[in-house]
Amino acid sequence: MTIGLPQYLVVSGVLLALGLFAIVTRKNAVAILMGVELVLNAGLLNLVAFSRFGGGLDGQVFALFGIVLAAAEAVVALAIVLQVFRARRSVDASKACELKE
Amino acid sequence: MDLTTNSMLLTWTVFTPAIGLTAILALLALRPLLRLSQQAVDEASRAIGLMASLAAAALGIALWADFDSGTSNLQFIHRFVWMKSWNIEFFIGVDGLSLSMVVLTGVVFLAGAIASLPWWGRLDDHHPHFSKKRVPAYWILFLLLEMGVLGTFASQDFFLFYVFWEVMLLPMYFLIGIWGAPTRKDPDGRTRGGPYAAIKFFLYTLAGSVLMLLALIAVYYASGPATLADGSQAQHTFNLVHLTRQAHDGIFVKAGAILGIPFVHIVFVAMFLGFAIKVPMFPFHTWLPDAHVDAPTPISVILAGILLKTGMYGMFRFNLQIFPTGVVWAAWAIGILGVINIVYGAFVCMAQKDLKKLIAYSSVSHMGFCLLGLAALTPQALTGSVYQMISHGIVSPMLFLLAGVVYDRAHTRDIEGFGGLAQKMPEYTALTGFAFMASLGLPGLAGFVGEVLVFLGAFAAQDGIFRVLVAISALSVIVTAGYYLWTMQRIFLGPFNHRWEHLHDMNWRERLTLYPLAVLTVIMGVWPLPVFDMIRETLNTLLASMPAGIAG
Amino acid sequence: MTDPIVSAMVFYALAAFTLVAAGFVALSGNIVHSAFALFATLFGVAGLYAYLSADLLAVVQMLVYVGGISVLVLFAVMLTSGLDGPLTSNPTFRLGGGIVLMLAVAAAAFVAATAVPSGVESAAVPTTAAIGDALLGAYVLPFEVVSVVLLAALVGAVTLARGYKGGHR
Amino acid sequence: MHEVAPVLQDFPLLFLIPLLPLLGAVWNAVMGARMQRRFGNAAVHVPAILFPAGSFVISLWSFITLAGAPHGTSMYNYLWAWLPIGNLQADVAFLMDRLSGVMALVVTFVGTLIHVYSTGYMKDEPAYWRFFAYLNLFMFAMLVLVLGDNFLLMFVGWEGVGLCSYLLISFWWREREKAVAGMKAFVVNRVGDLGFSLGVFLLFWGLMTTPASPPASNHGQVDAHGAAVAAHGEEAPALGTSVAFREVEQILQDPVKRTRIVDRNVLGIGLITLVCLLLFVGATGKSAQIPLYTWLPDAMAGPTPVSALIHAATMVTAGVYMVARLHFLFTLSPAAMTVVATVGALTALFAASIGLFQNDIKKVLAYSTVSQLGFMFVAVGVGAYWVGIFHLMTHAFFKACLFLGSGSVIMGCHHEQDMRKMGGLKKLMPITAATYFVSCAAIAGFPFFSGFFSKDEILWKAFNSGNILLPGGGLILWVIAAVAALGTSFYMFRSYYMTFSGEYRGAASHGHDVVAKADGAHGAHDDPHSTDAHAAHGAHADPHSDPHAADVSGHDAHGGHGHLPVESPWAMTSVLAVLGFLALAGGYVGLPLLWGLPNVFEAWLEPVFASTADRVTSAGFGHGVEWALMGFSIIVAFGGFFAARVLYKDGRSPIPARLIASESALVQGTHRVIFNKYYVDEAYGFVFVKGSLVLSRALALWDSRVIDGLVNLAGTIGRAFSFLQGAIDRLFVDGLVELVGNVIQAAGTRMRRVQTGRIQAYVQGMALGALALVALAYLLAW
Repeated sequence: MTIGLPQYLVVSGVLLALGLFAIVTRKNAVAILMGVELVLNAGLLNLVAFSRFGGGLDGQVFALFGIVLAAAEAVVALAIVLQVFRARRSVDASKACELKE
Repeated sequence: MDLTTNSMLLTWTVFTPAIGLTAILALLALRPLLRLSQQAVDEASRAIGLMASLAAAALGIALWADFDSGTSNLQFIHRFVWMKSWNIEFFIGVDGLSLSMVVLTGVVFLAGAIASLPWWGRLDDHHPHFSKKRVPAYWILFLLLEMGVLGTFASQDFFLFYVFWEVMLLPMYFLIGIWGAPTRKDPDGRTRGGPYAAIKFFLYTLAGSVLMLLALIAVYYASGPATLADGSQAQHTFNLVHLTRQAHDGIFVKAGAILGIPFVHIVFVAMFLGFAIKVPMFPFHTWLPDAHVDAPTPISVILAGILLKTGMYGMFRFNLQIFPTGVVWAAWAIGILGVINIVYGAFVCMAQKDLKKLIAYSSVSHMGFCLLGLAALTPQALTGSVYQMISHGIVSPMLFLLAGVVYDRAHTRDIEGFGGLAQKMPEYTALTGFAFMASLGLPGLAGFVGEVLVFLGAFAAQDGIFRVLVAISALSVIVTAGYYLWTMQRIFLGPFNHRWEHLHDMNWRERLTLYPLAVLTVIMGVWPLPVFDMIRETLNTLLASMPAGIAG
Repeated sequence: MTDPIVSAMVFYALAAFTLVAAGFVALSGNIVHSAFALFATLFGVAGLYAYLSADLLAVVQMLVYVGGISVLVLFAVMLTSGLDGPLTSNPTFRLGGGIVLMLAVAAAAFVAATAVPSGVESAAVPTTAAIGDALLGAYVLPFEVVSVVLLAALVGAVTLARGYKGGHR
Repeated sequence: MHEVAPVLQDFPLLFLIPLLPLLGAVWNAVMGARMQRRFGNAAVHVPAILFPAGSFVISLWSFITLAGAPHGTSMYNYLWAWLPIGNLQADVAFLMDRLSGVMALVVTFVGTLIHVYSTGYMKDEPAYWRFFAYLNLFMFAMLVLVLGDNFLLMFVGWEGVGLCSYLLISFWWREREKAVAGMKAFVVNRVGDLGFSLGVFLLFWGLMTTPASPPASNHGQVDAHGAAVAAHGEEAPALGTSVAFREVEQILQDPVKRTRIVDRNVLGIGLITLVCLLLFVGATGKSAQIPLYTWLPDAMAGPTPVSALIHAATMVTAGVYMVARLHFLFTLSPAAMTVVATVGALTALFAASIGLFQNDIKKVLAYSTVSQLGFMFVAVGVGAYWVGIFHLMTHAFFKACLFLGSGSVIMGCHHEQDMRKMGGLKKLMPITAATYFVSCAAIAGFPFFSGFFSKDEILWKAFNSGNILLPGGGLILWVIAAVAALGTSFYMFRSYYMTFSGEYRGAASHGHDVVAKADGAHGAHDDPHSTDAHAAHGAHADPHSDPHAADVSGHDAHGGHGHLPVESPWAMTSVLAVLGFLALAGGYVGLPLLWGLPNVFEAWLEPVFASTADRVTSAGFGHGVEWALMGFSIIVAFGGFFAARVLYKDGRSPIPARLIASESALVQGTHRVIFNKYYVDEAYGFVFVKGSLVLSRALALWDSRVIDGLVNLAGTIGRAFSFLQGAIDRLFVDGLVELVGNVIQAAGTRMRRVQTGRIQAYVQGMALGALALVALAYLLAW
């Protein structure tokens, strides 16, 4: 049974599910960022899979850009987390909820 | 008949008060600059006001001097397009009827102006005399009123007439409201006083002028094409001369019925009611006594002397000139209401306790003659009606000034409260007696000419009912004599009421207004010819426009 | 060309490896375990790229993600979790909601996957040159913009990390 | 009947006759007070007498030129057009024909005399100047009335004299009842004037609308309202429209026009008759006939010269002059003439009956004036116009003399007017007594006195008249007039004897206070209705009554000294003498034809009434009957004289007192009724005065409550409506808006809880949202 596009999509879907799960349920801010990474990778995987199956190279170029942006995003996010950590001595996301109503 | 501007004299007459007005305003504006004291400003505004009304009166006489009484078409025309989009022109001109009213306005306003001067020091402080209160404002409104009235009589454009009609209304409200009597509760608990009367007067007349506005618009849209002052062609017109010509060609008869009622009838009634309130005619007269009782003396002089005439003038100029068939159709109604005015007014006078209210109701009665004269539509009746307007315009100011004389001194107008005043104020008694005689129509004085002509004309009217109406209204001659002499008796004759020990006879300001009016009354009673010449041509043309068989 | 069965077997192995690692990232109670699991997941994904013959991408994935970001995350974990107690500071909460969400998304993925028509597989051709051309040809503008973004992120991260002169407010 | 075309000869000075008194009035009105203060009475009465005297001279001059002019000419003086409108041409023009000539002479002559008299009578009156100003004004008005050329100008004089009588009656206005009397006179006159003006209007309208030429085609019937139905085509030329007497007379002389107007009737009555009746109503108002006579007795409140001038000689005769002037109208309608004559006769009798019992000397004279005027109206009623005017002239003389005599008596007795407090003045005031007696003789009709000639002629003309529609023609009139004549002579001599004979009963001297007081007391408690006896049986009986004096005279003191009445100053007595002489000799101007002597007066007035002489028919009685009647009237005169003499001379006979005191209810009742003037005054007062007051009060109340109420109601309704609208606005419209606001706010607060601040919750939300979108897209696509 040849490996077609659906298989890749399933993989990225599961990856996406796990990433979301991590974001939603993790208390630790860094864990949330990890979840974000997973979701991003799911997306890129999809891009590449589609570029492979029918799409031109665009998918891969986008994936490239995607990787770069993910890097930038991670850097900034971690800087913020560090600041939060420095300010509160903890990175518990559920505690940092002063901005509520 | 060409309607191009041919003289500015009339414009000067109408707008001289406006010049006086602006002079006072300028004075007020410059006051801080010139560092004038309040006293100086008062004196100056009185002087300006007096000068303006004197000028207006003089110009009025000048108008009469070179008025050509041989023709009935308009003279001293000043006409230019005012609002092009609505074909409204500033068109003023004078024919016999308007001129008589303009001259009368000049005279009465002059008398009113003199009567508004303070009392030369005889004023006691706990009764603040109206002529010392807010003087510049008083004179501004006074001159505005004069301009409004002169404009009303001079305007030959329906819209302009309506504008001046409203201009005339506004200052009157303030003059009665502010300078009138303070608000008080009369014996049966109803609030009366200057403000109440002013509001009642204003709303009442405004209701009337609303009706007139509707009629004005209806007429405009039913009118035919006409040329404007600048030569351009207009679809409709407000111009009175054109409207009259078109009316006589039957344009309004062909106009569509409104609400199922023929056009002529409904517009006629609307306009008539607007004017009837001002006359005042029977059911709409209750504002007059209140307005007179609570207005200051010069204002009730002007109110009785002139403003009542604007109503009648309106009926002659609009109802009779544009809708002659309307007058014929409503002749019975006007006649009967006129007679009710006469007899009802006379009887109600008999029961009045307040001198000014009595004179007010007597005005209602005397204006009834004008209505009867208008309804009868014969040359004598119409001339009598106009003459009654003029003679009443001279006699009633005299009466109100006289009422003012006693009010300024005794601060009460209750007839029963006086008694034997002749002992203290002989000259005042003589003059009041003279005025009463003139008002009750003693032959040889002004009142009689109007009355006898109306009676004679109405008696000779085509329709039999007028003979009955004259017989009934002649009854008022007796009742009028009754209430005037009874008043004379209660106030002046009989034993002296020592409460009035402090009263003193007339001072120069009062004599200055009363004696000229008295002389005028005698002249108008004995030698009415010049006034007849003035109004003869106009009335002939009005009658000539009557449908066949009516002109008596 | 190698036998299709073998290639399928390779694919499945890669997929399973990646997903298990991802499962560790999401579900592990220990933050450090998660960090290392992240390493593995990223590594798996790079493999998949290779399988998809996207060779440049696989390499870049290895360089940027595995080399750079995961190390950075590790740093962050080490910096922030040492103080308040054991490294197990990775408690989960609202588990129920999360599982439901996961299952729903997974189901949606399955459905979407099956619905998508499998396009024809293009030839496994080295793509680096083509990507290079594309980067400096059609995609020159995004290329430049990305560089600006990177610079901004760099500067931002540095200022954030250094904190404020007067201490944090 | 020869047609006399009136020739107008211009006499430019004619307008001075009325103008001079006017100047006098104005002069005194303006300058009088000052002149009196500075120069005393003379400065006032000199101009006041000169001006009327001047107008007397001019009227005499005009009278003489008139006499010289051919028949039918009249002096004319046109001043200016007063009311020239349409076909009405009333202008200010004076005309003196023979009739108005006589009237002008009488007015100016008697007037001037009375002015002279007043200088004495009003000597110590503070408002001396005002009195003379009013008198001059009255002369002006009367002369305008007499010389007026048309109805309207006459009407000016007509009301002018009404005004002056008002001013003069309430001259002493300080007393309330004198002022009220003046007012009553004016208002009652005004009622008469109303009738007069309506008559003028009706005539003017009648002339204007009656087609002159008989209509050609149709029946030419004039419908009930008198509207000319005649020619449907062009308006038929009317009879002509004028208010001038001579023009109307000329119109009515044309037989065709006359028939057109005569057979025209309005409201069922003949037009001419209605006009005449209305004009006669004016006459009754002015000349105090039934029913409008009530003002004259009250007019006695004025000073006596006023009563003499206005209420005896001049003003009250205006009605008679008017009827005479309009003889061309009255002769056209026998019905109107009958009414005039009968009203005159009835008034004569009615007034005479009241006069019998009056105690106030001026009231007696007032009722006698009303009665004599009744006689004049009988004369003009039966068409004997010149007799009416003749009696008017002679009456002017002797009545003025009587009034002035009573004036000097009153002044003598210190303003006492009650005859019961006088008596015995013959000795104290000889001249007044003499002139009074002569005048009484004249009015009673003693032969060879002026009254005899004029009154006897009236009786004869009444008896012999053919115009009267009453059954038996003039007979009834004659009977009534004869009885009235008897009454006249009785009450006149009663007043003479009560005043001049016997002892002076006045509160004369201080010395005899006791008697005076007793006497005064006696007088005081005697209220009016118990003092006079009255002959119970019927009007015809020889009425004699007992003066109150009788029972007192017995023990009266011998006339005390001190303030006894003294003869009046020469100014007054000289006038009395002149008038007395005229009362005696005035009659010789109009001697009866019976005696074959030339009747100057009738000849003088004949041309004026020539145009209608043919319509005045006589019953055709011969000279024999005339002699008999003359004899009868002499008997009547002396009968009245002797009866009065017996009963009242020196207060001797007890009959009057006994009759008054008699118990019989009938006598008491009738006496009280007659003494109180048949309660006519009270009836008028109640019906008209009170009635109009009640009506006016009701109307005033209705006006202020209902009509004003409606206006205020409109105001309150407006306010209520606007309040209602305000409430609606506040509750509904506003309410809705607030509702919306509240809903949103509530929703907002609930939504707020979603912002938990936890990032994962947001991500979860987003994920779910995305998931939902995918599902939706899938579903839609599927």
